[in-house]
Amino acid sequence: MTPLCRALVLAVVGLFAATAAEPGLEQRVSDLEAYIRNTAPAGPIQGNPGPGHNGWMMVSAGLVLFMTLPGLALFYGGLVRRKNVLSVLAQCLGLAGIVTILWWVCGYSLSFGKGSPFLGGFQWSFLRGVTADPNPDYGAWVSHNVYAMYQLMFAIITPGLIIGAVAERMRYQALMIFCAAWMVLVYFPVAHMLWGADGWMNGLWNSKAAIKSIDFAGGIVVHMTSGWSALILCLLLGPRKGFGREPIVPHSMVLCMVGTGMLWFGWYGFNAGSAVAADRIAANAFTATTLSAAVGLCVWAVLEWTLRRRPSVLGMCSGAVAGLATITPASGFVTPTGAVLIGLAAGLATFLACGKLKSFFRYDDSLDTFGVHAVGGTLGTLLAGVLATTEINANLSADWIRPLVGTSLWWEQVKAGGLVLLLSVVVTVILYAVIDRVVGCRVAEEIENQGLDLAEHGEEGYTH
Amino acid sequence: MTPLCRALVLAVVGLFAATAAEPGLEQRVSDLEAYIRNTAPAGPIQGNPGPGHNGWMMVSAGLVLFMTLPGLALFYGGLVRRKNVLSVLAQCLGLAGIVTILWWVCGYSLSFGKGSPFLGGFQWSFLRGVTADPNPDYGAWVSHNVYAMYQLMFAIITPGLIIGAVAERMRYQALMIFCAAWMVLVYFPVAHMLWGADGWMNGLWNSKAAIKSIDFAGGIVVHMTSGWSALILCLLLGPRKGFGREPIVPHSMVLCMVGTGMLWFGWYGFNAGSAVAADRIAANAFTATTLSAAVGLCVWAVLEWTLRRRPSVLGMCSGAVAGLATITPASGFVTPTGAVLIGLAAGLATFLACGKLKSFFRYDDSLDTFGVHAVGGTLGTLLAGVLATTEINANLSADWIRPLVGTSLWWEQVKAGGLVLLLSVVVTVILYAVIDRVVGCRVAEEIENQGLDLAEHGEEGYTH
Amino acid sequence: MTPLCRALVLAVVGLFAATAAEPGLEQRVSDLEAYIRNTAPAGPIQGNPGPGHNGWMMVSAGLVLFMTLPGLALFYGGLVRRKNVLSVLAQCLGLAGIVTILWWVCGYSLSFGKGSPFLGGFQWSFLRGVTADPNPDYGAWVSHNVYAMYQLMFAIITPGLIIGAVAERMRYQALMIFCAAWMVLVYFPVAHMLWGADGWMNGLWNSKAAIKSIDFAGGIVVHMTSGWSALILCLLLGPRKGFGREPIVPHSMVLCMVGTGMLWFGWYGFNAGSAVAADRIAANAFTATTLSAAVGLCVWAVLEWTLRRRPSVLGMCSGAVAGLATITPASGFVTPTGAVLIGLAAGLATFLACGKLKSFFRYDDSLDTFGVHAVGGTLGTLLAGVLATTEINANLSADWIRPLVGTSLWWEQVKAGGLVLLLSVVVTVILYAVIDRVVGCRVAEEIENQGLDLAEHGEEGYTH
Amino acid sequence: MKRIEAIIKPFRLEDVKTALQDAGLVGMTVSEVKGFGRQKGHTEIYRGAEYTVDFLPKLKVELVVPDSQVPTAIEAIVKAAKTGKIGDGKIFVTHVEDAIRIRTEERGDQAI
Amino acid sequence: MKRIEAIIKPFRLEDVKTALQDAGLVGMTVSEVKGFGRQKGHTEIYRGAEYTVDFLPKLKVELVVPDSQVPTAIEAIVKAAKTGKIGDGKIFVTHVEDAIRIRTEERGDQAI
Amino acid sequence: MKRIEAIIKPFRLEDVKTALQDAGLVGMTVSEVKGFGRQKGHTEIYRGAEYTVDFLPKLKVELVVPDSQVPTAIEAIVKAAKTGKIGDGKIFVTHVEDAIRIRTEERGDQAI
Ligand SMILES: Nc1ncnc2c1ncn2[C@@H]1O[C@H](COP(=O)(O)OP(=O)(O)O)[C@@H](O)[C@H]1O
Ligand SMILES: Nc1ncnc2c1ncn2[C@@H]1O[C@H](COP(=O)(O)OP(=O)(O)O)[C@@H](O)[C@H]1O
Ligand SMILES: Nc1ncnc2c1ncn2[C@@H]1O[C@H](COP(=O)(O)OP(=O)(O)O)[C@@H](O)[C@H]1O
Repeated sequence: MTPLCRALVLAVVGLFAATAAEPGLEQRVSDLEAYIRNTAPAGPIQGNPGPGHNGWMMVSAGLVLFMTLPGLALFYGGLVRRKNVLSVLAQCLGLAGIVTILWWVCGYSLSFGKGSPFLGGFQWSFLRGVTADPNPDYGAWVSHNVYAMYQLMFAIITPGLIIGAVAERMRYQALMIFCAAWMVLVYFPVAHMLWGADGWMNGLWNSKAAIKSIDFAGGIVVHMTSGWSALILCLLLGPRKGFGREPIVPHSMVLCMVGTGMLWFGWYGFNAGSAVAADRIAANAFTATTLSAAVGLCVWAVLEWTLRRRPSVLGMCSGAVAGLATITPASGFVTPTGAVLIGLAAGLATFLACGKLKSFFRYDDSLDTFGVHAVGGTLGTLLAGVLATTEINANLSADWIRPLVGTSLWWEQVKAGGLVLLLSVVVTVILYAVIDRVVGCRVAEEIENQGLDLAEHGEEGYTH
Repeated sequence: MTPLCRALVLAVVGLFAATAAEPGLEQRVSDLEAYIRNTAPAGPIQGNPGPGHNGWMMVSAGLVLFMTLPGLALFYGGLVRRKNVLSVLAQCLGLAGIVTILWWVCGYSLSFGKGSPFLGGFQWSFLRGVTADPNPDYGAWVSHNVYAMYQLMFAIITPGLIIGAVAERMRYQALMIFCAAWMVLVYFPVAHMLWGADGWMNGLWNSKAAIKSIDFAGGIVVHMTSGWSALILCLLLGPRKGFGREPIVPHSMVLCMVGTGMLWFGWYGFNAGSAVAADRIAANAFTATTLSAAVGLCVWAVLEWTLRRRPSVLGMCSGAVAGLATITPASGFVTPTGAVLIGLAAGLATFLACGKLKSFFRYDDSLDTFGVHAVGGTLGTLLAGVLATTEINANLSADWIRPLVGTSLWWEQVKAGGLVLLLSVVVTVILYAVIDRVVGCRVAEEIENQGLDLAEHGEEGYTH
Repeated sequence: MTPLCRALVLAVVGLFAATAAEPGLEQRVSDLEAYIRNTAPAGPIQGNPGPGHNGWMMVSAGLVLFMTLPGLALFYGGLVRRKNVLSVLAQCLGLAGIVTILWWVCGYSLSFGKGSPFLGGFQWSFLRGVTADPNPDYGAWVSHNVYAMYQLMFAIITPGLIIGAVAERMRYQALMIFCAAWMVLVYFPVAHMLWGADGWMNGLWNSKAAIKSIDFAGGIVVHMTSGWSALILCLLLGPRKGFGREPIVPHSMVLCMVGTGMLWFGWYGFNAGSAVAADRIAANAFTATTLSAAVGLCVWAVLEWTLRRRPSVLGMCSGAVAGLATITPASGFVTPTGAVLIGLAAGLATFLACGKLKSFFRYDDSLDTFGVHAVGGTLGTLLAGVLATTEINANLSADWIRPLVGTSLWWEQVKAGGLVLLLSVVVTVILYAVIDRVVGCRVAEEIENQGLDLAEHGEEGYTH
Repeated sequence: MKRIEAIIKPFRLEDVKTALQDAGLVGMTVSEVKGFGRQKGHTEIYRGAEYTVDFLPKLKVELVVPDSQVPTAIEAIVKAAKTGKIGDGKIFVTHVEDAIRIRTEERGDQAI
Repeated sequence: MKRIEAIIKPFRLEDVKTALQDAGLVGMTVSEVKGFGRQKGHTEIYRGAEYTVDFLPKLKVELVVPDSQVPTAIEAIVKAAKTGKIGDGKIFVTHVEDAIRIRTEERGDQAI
Repeated sequence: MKRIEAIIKPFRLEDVKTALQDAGLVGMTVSEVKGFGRQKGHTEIYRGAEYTVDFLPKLKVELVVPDSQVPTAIEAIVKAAKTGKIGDGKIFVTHVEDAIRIRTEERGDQAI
């Protein structure tokens, strides 16, 4: 070997060493691109949350909490009579407290931990092992504990929706017990089945799901469970004293409208946040959410204008919330035009449900939890099956679900929705029977006259 | 060739292959750095939104919506009499609905699509082609549909500001029709001229702009258009019954202050969000916004303290909003000290406008849309021309605008502002004439006495 | 040399050139990874804020402002009598104005600029040199001016907390002067000592700190300073007229609850934002904050239920805020289970303080600033010393503090807390004496009867 | 003419109104008042501080009727407002010297 | 002394106050009330449920005047409160036996 | 029976209530009113527009007492409500013809 050749050999060997490191660099760059693309990293960056996604999800979690406290509390609180306003606020606050503790003890684990297809296990009880590292099952770049907190906020607002149907007459204690039990018997299993990595109906992520349904942000998990349970609960509880005989009108439409604005604002965390990333899908969900809310609002306004010459604030608020609830399961799957269609359907269906259905069957769904959330959630679940497209959500291209998209996906939705509806109804009936026997579900007539605030909470909403 | 040499050759060829990939890696790293720097990528990552920027813009869009619902609704709603509070809320809600639908149909396309220098085309009607991929004309790392939604929120609040001048006496129907037509005739063209990539007055981005004006977050597009139209509209409509004779006082300063807090909070999305990235310029806009708001607040407080010994909540709220409105066009261009100066000027000018001008000319700008927004927006537009600096906003270094910075930029501002003022005034006069003839702009006297809430919306704000 | 060999040599030389660039690429990739990991970059990307972190911090800054305007304003405003509601709002607004101007003039510089261990210098007065580039002392990837604005929001809310103790009787002018002076004499030094890069008690970041205490988001800096000063101030001021003799009850529990919801929501910016990044530590703080708030809420509810059969809205709000205030100093240091323990302790201690201590000593801490914030902040400061763990916050592994973690850290906390307590008390006594002499601290009895709103601000909260 | 002033429990208003209407009496004026009497108040507790609230929400219904209708009116109110529990309220009757309908300037029994 | 109680439409208060002042009567006490009478109420619709609201907002103006000023007062009120539309309200006159000014303990006509 | 109607400053309510209770009078009905009289109102300024607010918040305390207790009641109220400053308010006494306790249908002095 000439010296030159030797030098060359050494150089090349050196270079080989360098190129040996190369794949490392390539991998590291790919992982950084994975951060942008929201795909899972494979190199040494693994285990780190990505700031853009993580920040967005913390904001989203905050927004979803804001939907309940004070959003929903005001939306509902404004609609009851002045003497019961604090009872609604107390229920929202109490749920935030109790559900959080349940979630910490076992709720998150039962909902999102691996276990059977029907319910998670106990591996994450007390949030053991739920650290700031991402869990790629749920978000490649979002801290696992942020995801757990984000999902907690959903778990808080869901039973909160039930308040609307039983307001002004249910005992505080009974409602808290009902909701705690309902979380364990309805919410945790349903959340697991639809959203758990190994869930029985999780068509989007679980290739082995028996029912391949999709639920982007909680049409089934949030709105159907709570809405149908609410209907049953208000039927069992009976109407408020004076219902249909005396005027029972909102004590503050202003509060109700403020609550609506907060709900809409927070709903971006709810829907766009359900992408568990600040990515394309989140962007699509953001867009769909906005359009459906506005169209729902307009449908109510136009119908009221046409039928009664007076578009009302409550009508527009109801329409917006209906649009939001209905787009929820579909928000990350549909085009802008799809969202407009869903908003249209949402407005029409809930207008009829609140106006005609309720007066026809004469049940007292105090603040229309059923008329808005169950009707909207059910409709949206179905329409998500019809209008979902892989162009908006590339995850629908997974080979186990792609064949269904645009064909029979709606049928999976019907199956999933139907089963969850059944479960909600049955559990509600049983829970009501037990709790009514043990502690009594309804306040005494005297208390209903006087208002729940003083009797159950020892306070008044306003003094002069 | 010796075997060694052959080996060497092969190795080197292999290495060449590797180095052939190299420029790719370099490009990919540059693109990732472009994400940090908010510059446009050129490699395969193109077409992806960047999570940090995208997340921030979704938050900003949400914040700007929050400014209207419920922010502005409360700010204005608190200032009217109790019998008209819902009419204000209904107007804010209605605009959110109608403007969204217009935006979807053609508004976004006419405002931001390419077309003539004066108005965009129809290529993006129904948001066709507005996907989750960034449009580098408007944001290198932000989903195009997120940008469209972000801009929608501006389009909603702008006509919302007009409400303040005509509150308590304009027919709901007439106002909705006026605003819808006004969006098409004033807002879409002005937004296009100032902010469209090929806009006639877009000095910042369009090298061919005839007028090289700058408007960071809407001094001209938002505050001048609405503020000057509001003045004309309230002149044409005439004063409220009893104006100047009876006390017409805010029914809830508490709501007004809550609205102010929400506006301030949301304004960070408005101003810092106008960087369309979570970058340096956003950071500068955030800082300027805070300082101007606080200084505006203090100016009102000090003036009231000096002149009347009693600094009022409404005064401080007005000062803060004045500071915010005035810094808007300048927020991404000026130093902290520039922002303090603008806050000072804003406080003084709006204090005089609301206190002296109005009582001198005796027009009934119910809630001071003109006094705060037109005056603030006009002043801020001018001051942006005077105080803008390339040190705060590097985009001002583009060769077509740099020569103007610190010299004659203010004159471009005067030209742009003047023309838009004219357009706003003329369109308002025409629209008023037509609509007043066709549907009637003012409610019947009986209804004005009784309050608009009952007559126009069939509801009451509060019951006992 | 054969032509082949020559070619080879050239190739290798070329490759060497490429590999010479290599370290550059490696550095650039490392820096991008540093963005993900929130460590300081070393290459050419230096000086750029990172979008994910920067966006999150702008949101956090907005959230902390939202805590004061309108959060705290409503939380406190709802608890006073109707005739004094505006005085509370005016105080919150006024502080936002004055503190911002102070901050701009010298506050930020004195708090966070380098100087003595006890107080910063004037290098950053008027925010000179505080640009959009990150200052690695405080956040590797966050614009320095965003950090300055974020910290401003803390500086605004801290004196705001004092309002709660002196509400309904202190002169507006006196309170504003007191707070301005208090900022200079208490807040700026304490913020510097605990959080300044060269602070005397900054155990987390300053290896030379004399007292190695930790305060994640302001147990000492925010809650102890304001809470203990508030106690002294309300003692010196004396009780409200009629205190203990007439019912002095909240005029709107609804507003109070709305404020609580806003505080909770905003507290995520306060605590998780204190990581100055959207990183693991932020995620941990987010989780701890949620758990402690919910547990605090439940503790109050259960205690009220047990002792009085009626869990109240005010009780649950107080418990939640207590949980939030107490977790504050510990939020970025403790495990979920640690947070639950802190929530428990917070609920118990503040329940006793508000219920027993106050009635025993008969001081009139109008809205329980001491009972909630001083007690919570002090307790949390101590518990942070006991429960902090390196597993949650890797920064505790720095060699100067690691030996203390889990051993004697609590003693550092006691020392720091004790000294700050002393400083707060002494300064408050002196300031009160001076201001009372010069302008008078307490409103005339006639004004206290009539309400502060009319006399001091010339407005009424609500009209009919 | 007599002025009948009835202090009643708020949730009885609808019934009282209907009863009066059924008795042919259509005019009345209602205001929100706070009553203090034998009926025990309630306690409200705010962060451990207990307050006894003696003043309870009541409604005051006033109607002016021709002398002849006083018994009818009283009877109607009593029947509709009575729950039998303490705090049901009172009815006071006073003499009215004149009544004027503003719109028409009619006077006396015509006016009511 | 007589007590004059006028139920008027809320937006007429300013005019009534001015008219009374012009007539030299400066004392009065006003309260918010809900009136029920011949004037038709309105309907409110909340999500399809229609409610007829019979009780309309009115203001009650009370003033005690020396016997001699009763006609002046009534005239002033009628003139200022009349819109000619149904629901303008009523004026009731009752006899007052005594009046005391708390501040001075003056009695009778002096006190008002 | 007499009806005693006292217009007082709002912050004196507790004292008046206690004074009446001490005098053995437990029944009363209170309402919020706005008073207009010799006491000067205040000005409110909203963005430079000044409004003189003549109507000041007052409370109206009504109680019906047996004739014999009228002086006691008046004395108690005057003592408790007097601050000596203008605007302390008035007391008006009118005759009540009948009183009925709704719960028991008792009549006259028994009923109050
Ligand atoms: N002497 C009185 N004068 C005026 N109002 C009275 C008087 N006594 C009672 N009231 C009113 O009647 C209401 C009911 O009276 P209360 O003594 O509580 O029960 P009851 O009517 O069953 O005896 C009180 O709340 C008060 O408003
Ligand atoms: N008999 C009555 N007693 C007391 N108040 C009455 C009576 N009749 C009417 N009013 C009051 O007067 C108001 C106006 O009466 P209404 O019959 O509607 O019109 P008008 O005064 O034009 O006849 C009612 O709303 C009610 O407050
Ligand atoms: N003639 C009157 N009729 C009815 N109420 C009156 C009359 N004069 C005064 N008042 C009431 O008494 C209150 C106090 O009266 P004012 O003249 O201000 O002071 P003072 O009682 O010290 O003379 C007024 O606000 C009003 O509510």
